[in-house]
Amino acid sequence: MFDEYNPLNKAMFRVIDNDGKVVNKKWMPQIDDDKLLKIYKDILFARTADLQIVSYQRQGRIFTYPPNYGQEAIAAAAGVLIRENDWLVPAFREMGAMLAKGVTLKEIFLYFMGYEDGSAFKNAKYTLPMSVPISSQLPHAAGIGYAVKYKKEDKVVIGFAGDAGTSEGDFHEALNFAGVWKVPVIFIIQNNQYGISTPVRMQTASDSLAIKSIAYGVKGIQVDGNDFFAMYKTIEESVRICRNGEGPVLIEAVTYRKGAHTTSDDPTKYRSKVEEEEWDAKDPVKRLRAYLIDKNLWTLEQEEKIIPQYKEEIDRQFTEAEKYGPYPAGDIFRFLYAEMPDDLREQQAQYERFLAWKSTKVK
Amino acid sequence: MFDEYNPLNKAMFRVIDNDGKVVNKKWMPQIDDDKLLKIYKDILFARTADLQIVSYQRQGRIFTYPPNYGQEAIAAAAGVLIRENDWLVPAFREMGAMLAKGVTLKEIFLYFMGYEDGSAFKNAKYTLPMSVPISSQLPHAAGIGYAVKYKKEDKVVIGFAGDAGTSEGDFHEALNFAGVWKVPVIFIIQNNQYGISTPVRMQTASDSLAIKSIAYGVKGIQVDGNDFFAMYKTIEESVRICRNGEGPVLIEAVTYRKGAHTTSDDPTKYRSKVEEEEWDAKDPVKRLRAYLIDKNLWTLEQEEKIIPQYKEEIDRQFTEAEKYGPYPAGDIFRFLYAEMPDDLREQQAQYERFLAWKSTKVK
Amino acid sequence: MKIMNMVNAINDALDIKLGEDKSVIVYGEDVGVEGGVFRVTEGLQKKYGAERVFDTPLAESGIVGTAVGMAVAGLRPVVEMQFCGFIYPAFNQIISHASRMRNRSRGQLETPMVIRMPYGGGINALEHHSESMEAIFGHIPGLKVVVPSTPHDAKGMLIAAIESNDTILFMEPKRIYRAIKQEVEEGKFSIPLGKASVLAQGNDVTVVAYGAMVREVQKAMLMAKEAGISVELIDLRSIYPVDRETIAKSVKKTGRIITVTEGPRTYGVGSEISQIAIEEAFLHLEAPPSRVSGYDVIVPLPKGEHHYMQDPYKIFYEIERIVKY
Amino acid sequence: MKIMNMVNAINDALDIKLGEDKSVIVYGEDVGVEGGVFRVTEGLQKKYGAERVFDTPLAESGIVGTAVGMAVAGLRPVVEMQFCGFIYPAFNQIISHASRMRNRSRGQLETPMVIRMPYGGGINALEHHSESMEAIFGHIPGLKVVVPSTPHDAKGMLIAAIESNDTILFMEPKRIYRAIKQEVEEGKFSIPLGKASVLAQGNDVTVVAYGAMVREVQKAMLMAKEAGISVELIDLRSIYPVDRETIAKSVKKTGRIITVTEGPRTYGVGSEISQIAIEEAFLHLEAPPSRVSGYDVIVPLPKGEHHYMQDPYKIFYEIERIVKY
Ligand SMILES: Cc1ncc(C[n+]2csc(CCOP(=O)(O)OP(=O)(O)O)c2C)c(N)n1
Ligand SMILES: Cc1ncc(C[n+]2csc(CCOP(=O)(O)OP(=O)(O)O)c2C)c(N)n1
Ligand SMILES: [Mg+2]
Ligand SMILES: [Mg+2]
Repeated sequence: MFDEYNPLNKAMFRVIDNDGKVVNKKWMPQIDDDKLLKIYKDILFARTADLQIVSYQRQGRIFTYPPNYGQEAIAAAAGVLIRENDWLVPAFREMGAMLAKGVTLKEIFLYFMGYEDGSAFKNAKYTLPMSVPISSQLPHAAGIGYAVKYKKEDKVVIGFAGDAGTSEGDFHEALNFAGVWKVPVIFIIQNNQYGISTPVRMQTASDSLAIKSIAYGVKGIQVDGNDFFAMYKTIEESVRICRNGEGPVLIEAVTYRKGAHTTSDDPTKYRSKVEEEEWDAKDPVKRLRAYLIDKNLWTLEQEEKIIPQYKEEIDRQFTEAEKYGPYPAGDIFRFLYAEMPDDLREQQAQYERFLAWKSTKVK
Repeated sequence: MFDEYNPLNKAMFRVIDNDGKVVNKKWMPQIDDDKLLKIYKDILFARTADLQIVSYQRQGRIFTYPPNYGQEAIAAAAGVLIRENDWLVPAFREMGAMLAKGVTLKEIFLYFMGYEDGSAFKNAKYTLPMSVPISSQLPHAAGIGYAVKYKKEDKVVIGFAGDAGTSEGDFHEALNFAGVWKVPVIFIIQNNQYGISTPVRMQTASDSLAIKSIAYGVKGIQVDGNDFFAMYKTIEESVRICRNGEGPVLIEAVTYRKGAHTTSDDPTKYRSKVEEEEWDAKDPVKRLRAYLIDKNLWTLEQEEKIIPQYKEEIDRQFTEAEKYGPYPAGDIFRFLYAEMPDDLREQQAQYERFLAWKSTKVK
Repeated sequence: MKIMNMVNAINDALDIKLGEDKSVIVYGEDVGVEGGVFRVTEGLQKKYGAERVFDTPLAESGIVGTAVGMAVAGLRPVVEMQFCGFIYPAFNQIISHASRMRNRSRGQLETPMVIRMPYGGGINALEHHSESMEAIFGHIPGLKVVVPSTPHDAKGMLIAAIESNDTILFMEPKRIYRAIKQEVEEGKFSIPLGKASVLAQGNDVTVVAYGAMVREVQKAMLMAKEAGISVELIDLRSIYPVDRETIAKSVKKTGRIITVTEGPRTYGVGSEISQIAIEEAFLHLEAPPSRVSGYDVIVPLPKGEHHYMQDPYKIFYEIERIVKY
Repeated sequence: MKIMNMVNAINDALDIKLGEDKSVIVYGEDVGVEGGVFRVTEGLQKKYGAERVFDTPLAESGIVGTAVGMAVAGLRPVVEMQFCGFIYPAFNQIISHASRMRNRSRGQLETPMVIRMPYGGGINALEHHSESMEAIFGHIPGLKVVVPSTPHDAKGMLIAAIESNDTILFMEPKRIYRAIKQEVEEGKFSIPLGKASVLAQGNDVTVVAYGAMVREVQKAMLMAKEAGISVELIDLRSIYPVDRETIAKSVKKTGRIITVTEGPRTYGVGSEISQIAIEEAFLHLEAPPSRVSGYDVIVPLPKGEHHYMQDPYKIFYEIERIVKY
């Protein structure tokens, strides 16, 4: 597959077309109907949650949020294939994969409400918090890959970044280290066409992002990221390659950020309605839905019935998160060090003395 | 040429063989005999100076020095082709190019004796000082390229780095910016097989360094860096490409550092005699000399006569540099800012008060 | 005169310099089409073209490194780092080149460049979007670091920064980007860099602040006034160089000094100001020079940020403590 | 006991930890086959194999960034930055991740890692090879920064650093890598990080120093003795956290304090130590807390370096000034 879709050939790997028809039987992955249905529902759930968060933000109930809308097939495919003991190294637009690893919606809510507790991931093993400084998480993925290989563990590492993320030095260094070390790391670049307002053609003059794999002697492929089956097959194959000791792999997943960069962003400033509509036709959920309906595995009626249930569930978790309560003063101090310096303890005490004084002034 | 020697084809560009015989007539550059002789003499001069500096260092007359020995054809070719108004952005192993730009041997001596004055380059226009932090100079080359293009100047920029330098994030960012901006910059990677003790195969898993050009959508080529004619032709062609607005270009010049990394380094710790001998056979000066002798442009007798003259001249300049005299205290303060802060002026005054006091204590 | 907030004022400064000097180039992430995530560069690409105002690949070291090259080659780049928390990939270019090229080349080369960036907390932002690490930049020889606290100063100081032949880190207190409106002179004027300004005369204690903290101190001063304490307020404006003279004069008068900063405490700006006070006015001191600062912790996410920030109460608490010392 | 210099002692500490703990991994530029440019890791690759002691591509951000990943995944990486002046490309990984992962994940993830690097001047080196920028690292919340001044301390502190679950920047004063030989305990022992040590008791003035400066102060103390001045010498050992208690106790006794550092002056370590002295012992002070430091300039190349460095005379000059104050 990686030979056939060698990035030098400039052919993007896809399995279904925009109407959900299989156009590439050879590489159609084998997935049970039940499992597929479950996957679709998870994607639907994630999309519903994502849209809901945006509306919570509009209501002033959370702070800035970067929507996943339009890119869900990528993180979903990773989520299905990543195992409990594999490592997930997210950027910040991979909700589906995080949920699959065991991160709770409530944690995600808490994080965007402004609690670090939302990054503790108490139920999700081997999952790093979201990483805000672009591509700085990729060297972590390479390092974890080294640890996995060194300890001879049967694990893979999946690390994410965006298209603009390929411009950072850390992308280069991470891929280069991973290539030299031959570690089991799958780097997935979500090419959603923009880094905030900057189109990908202004990030690089290279023919594709996948082709950058050549600079590191690693396998690379460009995939239709809005085609769930193509993403699934690519990651499945990548996992196999990694478990075989033939990793790392660089995957460029071509997609589109249908929403804003974050809730503070206004995409009308830098992209056209025409372009947005073009990409609407390639929506990943729509395509998978069409496939399922075609296969009589799903109906629009079912979907109409299930969405309100999801909304309710999401809202329940959100309201619970809203009751999370105040942020204890001590929490800003206690997690920095395994062994807390005396001086920091004293700073905390100072702050507490101040709070006591203040409480006598402000009623 | 860049098509024929596309790095994907894995063919290294060369024009003469190890015995100085032309093996690639098609790409043999046109150089007048006189000019060629002058070039050869300049290379000989640079090599003599380089070897001499190492022996000055042994005598404790300069500090650490990174020899050029074995790599001279590369900087020499750049030196011949770079014009007075073109920009040179060196790393620290490009003596030939620096001399060609008008940097004096005396300045080079002063620099390695420990005077910043050796980086002032008062006679060399458009030449940056040596850059010690690996590859950090490459973004400067890209930025200068932007300025050249913006001002519509008829100039090119030649920037250097080493093989290990391709691992740094700044290599990546510089090449990427240059590619996006399409600026007239020639990036020359002197692949001398080692970054201190680390062999190039431990720097990257890519097939070559030249192939990394693909990641930036720029032209790339792997050249025999010990073949003066190949280097000349490559740079000549690159200059043409850049002046045509089709730059940037990435050149991997394959060579060998015959000397130590610096005078503090002991290469026997990490490389074998056999390897060193293999590369001796490819020595760039030897090959060019063989060509010239074959063409009856040069004799060994001439060489034997001229070297002592060079040595004398080098020694004359060195002894002059040694008389450079004390380093004025004020010089550590005065060049940091165009507008010197009051506080810094006061620090200088403090220091002068201290010196006055000290002179009463130490006689 | 025209009513402006700081965003308008900075935009105006850029507009004026782009207008009068072809060598001025403005670039960074999303500064072109988008006009910057805070809209500071809004309209400039349209007015001056994409050759002079443009978006770059997402790579801070590349941005600063290419600016060093442009500056050496005769341009005057004004680059933006999108947030204080994202300048670190460029750290090597700043400390190894932007601040050194002049010294290294013995004055033969210059790097007339400005690195602009929003900094500071109080805007309910994600991690890395609220930092105030001016102290580490102030410690870099060869760099000048300045911070305006008003629209007027922002305009005048930015014009001065662009016209300076030195490398200037221009830190913009994003919390008050739009919070303060003021009459600002129209057309070109500049405010000399490196000079603090005394915003209020007082006798009991000197308070030194800059950026968004100035306003917090002004609020605390209302409480102080009620308590009968007369505060002299110095807006530092320049982190490096520090205006020792203004500090010395003030502390000699008041005998007491407090520095209010947002960044972490240890090795922060506060201790340097204290050191200057003791060097310049030891025998006049009636209380230990003191500081109100962030704690030695990561700026918390929004729900915890109030524990970290300097509020007027925290400042007043310290004013009272020091005056009663 | 065994006579060792600091290079031997550090090598010994690495050897001991590699020997007893499989999770310890040593890597960096040229640390494997070559054994490091200062031979600090000599012999370790041979002994422990290239999987545990190895050379990397030349990329500091990659080195520190991968170490963060390894540490999170249960290893204890000990990475080397070849020189103080080359840590800057890794600055983002240090300030954004190595020092934060624990806080960010609310203690769920830890980064038990050590970044070793030689620092400081006095060795006639090229540009960027002589820097002492500890103050900027001391200002980074979540990081611990330590500096040994003797072979014995180097060994004990490095073992403690490797065993710590925090991220430690371990700065090695390369000027005294081989200059001091000392009896060092054999086998494993560790010295708690964060504690200063009082190297000499005295009454007239406290001098705080660390790393290579300790020896310079000791030389100055001979002059002081001749002049009848009794100096208390504190080896700070930890830049962050600072041992306030030891400083407070000493300055309360002597009433005078001077900090001697190599780095640039403004926002340097000296002003923080002074601040601590005034916070802890204001009423005991008989002279302004003071500092002997580098100037706010780039460390000059060898021929000019003596103008920058702290020599015993410069230290004695300040001791005399402060004692006579
Ligand atoms: C080092 C750094 N610089 C700048 C930013 C600000 N920023 C946040 S997201 C973003 C664009 C990222 O684009 P891309 O990598 O394509 O990911 P996407 O947001 O499209 O998923 C920028 C510039 C940052 N977070 N980190
Ligand atoms: C950022 C940085 N890291 C480390 C060093 C130390 N160092 C100096 S030269 C060198 C190796 C450079 O190898 P290469 O790029 O191949 O150039 P060469 O010396 O072989 O010409 C290293 C690691 C440095 N100068 N800068
Ligand atoms: Mg994107
Ligand atoms: Mg090399």
